[in-house]
Amino acid sequence: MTLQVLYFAWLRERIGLGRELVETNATTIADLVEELRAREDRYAAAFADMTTVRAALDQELVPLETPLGSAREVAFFPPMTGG
Amino acid sequence: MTLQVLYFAWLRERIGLGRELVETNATTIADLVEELRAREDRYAAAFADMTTVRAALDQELVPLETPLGSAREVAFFPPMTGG
Amino acid sequence: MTDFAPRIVVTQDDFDLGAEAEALEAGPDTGAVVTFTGRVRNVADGLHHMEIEHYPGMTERALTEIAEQAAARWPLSGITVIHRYGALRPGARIMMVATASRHRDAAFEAASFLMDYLKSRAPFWKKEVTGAGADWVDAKDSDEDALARWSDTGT
Amino acid sequence: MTDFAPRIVVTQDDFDLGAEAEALEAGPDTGAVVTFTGRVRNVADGLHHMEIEHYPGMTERALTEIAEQAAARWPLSGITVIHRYGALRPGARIMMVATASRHRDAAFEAASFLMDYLKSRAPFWKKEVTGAGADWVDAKDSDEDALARWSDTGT
Repeated sequence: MTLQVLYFAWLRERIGLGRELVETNATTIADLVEELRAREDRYAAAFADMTTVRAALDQELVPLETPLGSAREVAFFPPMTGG
Repeated sequence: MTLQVLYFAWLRERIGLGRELVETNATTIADLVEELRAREDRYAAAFADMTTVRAALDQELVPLETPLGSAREVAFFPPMTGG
Repeated sequence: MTDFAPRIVVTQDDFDLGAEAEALEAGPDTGAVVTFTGRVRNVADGLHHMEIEHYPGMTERALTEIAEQAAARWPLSGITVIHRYGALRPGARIMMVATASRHRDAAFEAASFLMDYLKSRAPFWKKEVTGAGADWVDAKDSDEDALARWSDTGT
Repeated sequence: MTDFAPRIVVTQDDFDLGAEAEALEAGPDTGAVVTFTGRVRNVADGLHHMEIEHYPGMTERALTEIAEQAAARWPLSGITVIHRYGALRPGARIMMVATASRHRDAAFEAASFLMDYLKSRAPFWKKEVTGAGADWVDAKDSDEDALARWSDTGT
């Protein structure tokens, strides 16, 4: 399937782009991370420490083990620091 | 001694004045209340239920048993309802 | 204990919340400003106005003392307390408190503390005037009880 | 659950706290309005500006969901949440929340709840830009911990 994948804050900076279309057969967000990591060093660097990475599926904050299901948008970002 | 005595809210309304000079030999605020009560019905009415009366000595909230000492100003009022 | 003087105002006039908050925001280390505004609600049987009486002299002393307690207890960079008296129509602002701090929790807690103490320890009395007459507002036990939550952490 | 829509604004522009609070005061049964304003503090090594990034679309959803949780939990008559993004200089306002209620405790608690959830659950990220470079602000464990206090009283 084709997913819109978004990156924010230092994940965006390390990967070097804010969004991209990804063709994947991953079943969970964590699987997708593995696929991205295997692609290029910049992804491996961005996803080096997953304790500092959060994910949203179709704009809803979810755990990394969440199945992708029929989602169209996955986002990766560090813990939020608003307010 | 001569005390400035002030009344607020419904105490002021029942007694019919906001302040007066009182000549007294009372040693505590409670003694002063007894003297005032004995004076006239309007004082007796104002001081009928002391659970709803608070007092300040020289503008400091204090218990009714407090000695008058060298205070110059005593105030009587219901529990506060500001804010 | 503190490097600022609390701003205490007892007045018949309305106030400008935005300007008051902005004044507290000034200073390099203020990250958080909390304000509370109290307003005359309409009562069931049609309030004409609220009459607020106070004890000139003691009012300013009591408010200053409460502000100083808050300043001793939380790391604040500013405190403002404004309370009106006289006749106030439904919808009118009655009072405000505002606190400034580096920390949001300090600003929130101090503002809540100021309100709790102001309610039961500052010499103001409210009277509701309706078409049916005038009644002094009774103090609520819950307002007195609210003070208890501040006593266990010591001052 | 509620008879009002929360006002949620995500913007590059500054806001007018006084006007926002006044809008919330309207309505016959609002007795209490609490506001919180967050502002860019200067940091030790001289902050040039703070850069705030957000996730358009998700931001508005997350803020609306947080506001709806607050409205379901406390008897409120209004909620406003405004958060800015982009480059903000020291002293600039970053965001505000405001709550209106009959009851002061509800207004205080709901505003505090909104802040705690906004800090850790709304997709904003802050970067501090100084003469020495640029650093993303780390999330604080204490911000995540702050959510725990709201979980025992249920929604």
